[in-house]
Amino acid sequence: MLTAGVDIGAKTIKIVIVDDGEIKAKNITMSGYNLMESNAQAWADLETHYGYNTGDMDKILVTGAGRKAIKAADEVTEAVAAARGSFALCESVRTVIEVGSEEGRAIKIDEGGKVIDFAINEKCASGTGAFIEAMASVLGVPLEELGPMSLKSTSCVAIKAQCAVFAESELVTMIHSKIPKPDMARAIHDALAGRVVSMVRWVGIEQSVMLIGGVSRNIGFVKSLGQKLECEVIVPQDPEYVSAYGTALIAAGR
Amino acid sequence: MIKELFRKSDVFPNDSVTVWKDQGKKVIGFMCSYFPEEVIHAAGMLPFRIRGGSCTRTNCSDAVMSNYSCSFARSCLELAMNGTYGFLDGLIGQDSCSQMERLYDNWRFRTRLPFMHLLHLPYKNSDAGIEWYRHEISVLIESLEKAFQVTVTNENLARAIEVYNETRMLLRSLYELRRNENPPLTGAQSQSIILAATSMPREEYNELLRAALREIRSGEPIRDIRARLMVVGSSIDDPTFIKIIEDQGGLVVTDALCFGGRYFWEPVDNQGDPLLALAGAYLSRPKCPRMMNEHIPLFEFITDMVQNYKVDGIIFQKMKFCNFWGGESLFLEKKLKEFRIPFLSIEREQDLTNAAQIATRVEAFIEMIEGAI
Amino acid sequence: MAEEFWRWTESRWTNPDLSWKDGKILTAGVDVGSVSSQAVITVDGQVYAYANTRTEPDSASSAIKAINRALEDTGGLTLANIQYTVGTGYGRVNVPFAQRAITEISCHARGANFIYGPTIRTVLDMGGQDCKAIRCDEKGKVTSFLMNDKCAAGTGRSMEIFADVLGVSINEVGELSLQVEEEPPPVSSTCVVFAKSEAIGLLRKGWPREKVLASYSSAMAHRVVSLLERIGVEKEFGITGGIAKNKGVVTRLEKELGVTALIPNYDPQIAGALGAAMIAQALAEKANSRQDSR
Amino acid sequence: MKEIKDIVEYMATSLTSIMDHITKKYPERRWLYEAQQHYWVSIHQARQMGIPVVWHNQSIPPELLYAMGVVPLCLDVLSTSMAAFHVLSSRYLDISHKYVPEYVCAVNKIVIGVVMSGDIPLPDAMIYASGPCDSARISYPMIAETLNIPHFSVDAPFQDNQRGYQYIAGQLKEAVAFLEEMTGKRLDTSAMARVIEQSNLSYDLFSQIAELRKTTPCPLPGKLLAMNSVALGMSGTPQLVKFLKKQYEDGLEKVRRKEGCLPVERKRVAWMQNPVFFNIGIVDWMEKEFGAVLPMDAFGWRRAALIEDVLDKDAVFEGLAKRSLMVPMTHMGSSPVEYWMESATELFRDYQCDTAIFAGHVGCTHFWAVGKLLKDMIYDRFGVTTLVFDIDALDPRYVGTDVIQNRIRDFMETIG
Ligand SMILES: Nc1ncnc2c1ncn2[C@@H]1O[C@H](COP(=O)(O)OP(=O)(O)O)[C@@H](O)[C@H]1O
Ligand SMILES: Nc1ncnc2c1ncn2[C@@H]1O[C@H](COP(=O)(O)OP(=O)(O)O)[C@@H](O)[C@H]1O
Ligand code: SF4
Ligand code: SF4
Ligand code: SF4
Repeated sequence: MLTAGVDIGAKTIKIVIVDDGEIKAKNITMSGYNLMESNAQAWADLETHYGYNTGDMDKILVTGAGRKAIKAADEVTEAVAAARGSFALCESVRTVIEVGSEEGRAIKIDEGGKVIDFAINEKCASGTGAFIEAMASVLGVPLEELGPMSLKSTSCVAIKAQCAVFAESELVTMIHSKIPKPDMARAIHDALAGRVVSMVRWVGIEQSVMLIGGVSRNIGFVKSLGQKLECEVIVPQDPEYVSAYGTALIAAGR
Repeated sequence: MIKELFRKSDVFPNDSVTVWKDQGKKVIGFMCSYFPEEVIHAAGMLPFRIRGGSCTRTNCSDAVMSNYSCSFARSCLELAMNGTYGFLDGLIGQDSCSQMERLYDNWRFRTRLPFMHLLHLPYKNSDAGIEWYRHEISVLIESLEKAFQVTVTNENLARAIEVYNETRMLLRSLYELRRNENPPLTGAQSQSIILAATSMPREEYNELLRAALREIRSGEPIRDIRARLMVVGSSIDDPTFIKIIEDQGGLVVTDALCFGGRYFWEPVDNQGDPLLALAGAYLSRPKCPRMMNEHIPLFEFITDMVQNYKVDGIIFQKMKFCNFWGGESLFLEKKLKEFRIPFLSIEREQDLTNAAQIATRVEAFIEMIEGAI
Repeated sequence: MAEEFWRWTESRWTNPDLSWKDGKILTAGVDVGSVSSQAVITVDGQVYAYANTRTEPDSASSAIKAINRALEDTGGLTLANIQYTVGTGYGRVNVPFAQRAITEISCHARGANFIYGPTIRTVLDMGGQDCKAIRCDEKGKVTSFLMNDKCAAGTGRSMEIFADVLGVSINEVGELSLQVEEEPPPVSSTCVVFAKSEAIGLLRKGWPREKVLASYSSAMAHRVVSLLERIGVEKEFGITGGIAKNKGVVTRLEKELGVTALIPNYDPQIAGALGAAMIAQALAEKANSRQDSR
Repeated sequence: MKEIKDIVEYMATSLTSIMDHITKKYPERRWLYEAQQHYWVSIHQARQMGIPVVWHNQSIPPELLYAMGVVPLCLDVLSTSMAAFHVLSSRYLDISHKYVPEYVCAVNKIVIGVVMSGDIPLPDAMIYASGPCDSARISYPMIAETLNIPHFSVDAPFQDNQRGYQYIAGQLKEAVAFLEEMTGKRLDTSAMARVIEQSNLSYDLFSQIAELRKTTPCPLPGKLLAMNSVALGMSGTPQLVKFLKKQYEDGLEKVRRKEGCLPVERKRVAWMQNPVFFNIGIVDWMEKEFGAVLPMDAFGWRRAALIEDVLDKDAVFEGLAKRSLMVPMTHMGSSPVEYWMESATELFRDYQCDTAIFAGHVGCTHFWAVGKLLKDMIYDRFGVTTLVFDIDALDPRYVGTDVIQNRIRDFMETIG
């Protein structure tokens, strides 16, 4: 049975196609200004690269913040999708942390993979990928380099502000006082990790902990988060696809 | 000596507390300037006022108390949760404000101390209220006696009042020095000295303070003061805030803060029933907006200060989510305008994340007072 | 990004009717803001030249860039000829060649007094990162002020981000935002970091550009109106800072407030630097008289 | 918007026209609004007839004022009722921000906006007690001092015992003396007895309604829980008794027929905090959308608090003191957290709730501060996850109905 999971994120659209639980194809596209169009584009890409089109699918399900825009398909909530995907990747997972561009989410799941609690941060930029992006541009460092750079940090400085706007001015002050860039990069990741951990504490931290979403591509953040949580954080291979994968599995009735 | 006092205020528990504990004696935490510390002293224990100090990261307490709580309360809880307050043998909670009450709730549920007691503080200063508070204090004494196998006698209480009255007198003379045209100490220094009072054995403190006063008197007076300022508002338990103000060229010469002038202003009448004296004196002490019927006296306390200390401008700071001081704005700001004293109203948080903005405002405020340019 | 729509144009100007060589006292004011940096040079209290430039990552070099632009085309005027310089704005302490730093609040009041005339009593400064409501007297001295507490929400920076996402030049956002038949509800988010996604979100809803801008401008206007109401608006009322040039925000603000803003005689964006130069003039005079009396 | 000169008049006319409309279209729903209409109309008329008006807050039992022959206006009822009129509430909230920070509770901010704008005639006197929270404790004295209204404050520490009641009772007596002086009215025993009898009836009905609501399926809709908050201003009036009696009879009838208020009841929701005052219809939506009823909320009225001897002055005052502490917000908010926990426990134990929602009002910083304790307790004891999110119960501009609905829907789809 061929099914597809579509995750319409604020920044990117992710599609995963599975056949009896096995991943057959995946694609990531920018969400753009028109979600319907971008979604169509994503499918066109899938067709070119893998030869699948929507008509081949036995079932398509959507999730993600923009899911309401794709009117044709049935939906699952983000927390359910993320939990399903994470659990399928690793059955010992009890806490899933998802950090995307504009949302952060902490999900607690039981031994059966069922969601028992979740918390979201969608209002404050300081708990999301957008925070890192904004700070990276203040530093004048490309986003992809910020993580590796922070690993070179030798001393610990802290951004105190929770609000991204204040954080920005703190960073400017740091630049003026010639703090080394790696230390500032680390401070940025620590700040985000601090916010994320507060959110995770709401649902409680139970091991194993898995981190998913695009921001888990940032190794600097992963390190800071692990230190703050005082435990190991599992990052799967394609962290941004986990929710789409979970959605595809749900579509397959798995 | 004065350096010694700064040190005692800066770290906690400081060495005096450690020495005290090493002697096998007990330390009891309390939460509000309306708490009659004499009672703990009379029981042979050390009262220690809870504060958040320079605690800036509140990751644990944010999660349990939420972002809608006053960050002073959150910082205190953080320190409780991370073990900093492990040296306490007991804690006395008070409904001084609901954030403090909830701090006590969270504390009880998360890290139990051997002795925990909630003391109800009247919201009104009246005869009935004093009678009520007297009873509350006597109940507290009973449970202290039971829990720690001690007896609190009237003599002990009278003795404690005497010791504390001495502090009050000494601190008054410290404030007296700040009235000078060129005071010999800054507002930040003065606050450190008061903070030390709430965190070490009182006899030792009085001695240090007496010596420090001599030092201060012979010290170098501060010149080039751009403006004489007064700070009012929510509790400030760390001199950093005052320092930010003074770094802009103003000198804080007095305040109406509960870790400041309001802490010690009036002595306790040491005659007759000590419990009644304590209840009466504490309830009538310089006002906090939590007292429902004392907003006018609070305003008068401030204006008296303005006159006696030749204050040029008032800095009215409100901790975010502090309802009492935030709400007080309605009346106080109107009255201050009528009184024609310049004031600057600012919102802040414990971690002073907006320090740079505060500094700009204060600087502009000083420029406004100077008016010369 | 191919085109950067938010980039408002830098400018400079020299007063053709004045010659610096005849002047007794030459002073300068430099305003290093979060978004823009201006330098104004005055000759005996008259505006002689100014420059309006974008702020660089470093405050000191922004200040130098601004003053150098102002010194261009002046027939040999150099920094050495300038007797007194006042720095202002958020980088004020980092202006290397300034004798003194004065806050933007005092400077904007003073500058507005010059730009709008001594009758002005309420000044609203709306810039890149914050806004301030100032009450002042006939000499341009501050009598009270309020700043918005946090958040670049409803400030110039977010407006730039909107312009960028929508592909509208910043000079035109104001006009365009007024081309709606009905006012849409104001946007709700207040965080500059989310400004971009806010704009994208509205576009995804199918809103035309003018509607998105209208929604944002009215949110901005509403926020400053509440700031103004808290301090109390006394006539006459004038606006300074870059947003003063944004008609969409100004019109909405006037409507909600029920007061018409004064028309500026100079570029309102230079008010801070201009005020700083005026204060520099006063300070220089004071210093000179002190020297004379000795 | 039309100029408003007198907000009381506005409320009175609005409710009258709502009533006219309902009488024509849905006469069977008249009873829902009758009590409210009567409340506002009588305050409005009092002014014209020269009867003294006394403002009070929710922790002063209005019985006392009715018995004195003055007309009470409960300021908290003013703001919670006005929350339904969004243009008005927004306007007064904006005005209040000129005077106090935004984090002060909107219940109090709306009142501050109204009084500072001068859109309400000032009362002859004002009395307030220290419940339920800091925001109220500061706002009411501030209003009185700022506007020079003769006022009396009652210290009401939360001590749920004889000594506590007596302390409050003593002050309520002082308050009466103060009011007698200010209004020229007297408190006479027989008037008092009549009012207390009425209030006994309504408290009794509250407890019986609460009993009925334990039934599965739940006989009464959730919206009524929110509407019951008029009791803050109307306890002691026959109108309140009538309103509650009708509720009780409807409920009883349903229970007899073994019917619920919904065709199919799928979920029983424990609502942990204030109703969404700006749109109490949100619970209707929940009922329709998910078959989810609200048997009871943690702030609900359910204790009888009867005063046995209505002629014994001391007993009456003590009973009123008790009632002051029993007002839901005070009972859960001025007290140690165990009281809120106990109230929540009842929802799961006695009302068989299976879903928990804490739509925390941002003004209630003191509930937020123990929200996590409550959530953990509910999970540990009942295995139920609580949905937690922030709203301003009186200001739809903070988060609107759509956002609240999305939160609830996501939760129902994820956990439910
Ligand atoms: N290689 C990378 N290095 C650092 N950060 C990355 C990288 N790739 C993606 N990100 C971050 O991930 C975010 C996008 O995450 P994603 O889960 O795709 O978002 P959404 O689901 O909201 O569309 C971006 O905001 C960016 O910060
Ligand atoms: N020509 C223009 N038309 C409309 N808006 C403008 C124009 N020029 C600048 N702005 C706005 O003014 C803002 C900068 O204001 P400014 O007062 O210079 O800020 P600051 O002093 O804080 O650096 C810009 O972010 C932009 O939104
Ligand atoms: S501000 Fe008032 S209530 Fe708060 S701790 Fe100080 S004295 Fe107590
Ligand atoms: S600052 Fe205000 S809210 Fe915070 S603890 Fe003190 S009195 Fe309470
Ligand atoms: S208890 Fe909550 S809703 Fe009630 S008045 Fe206080 S803050 Fe407002």
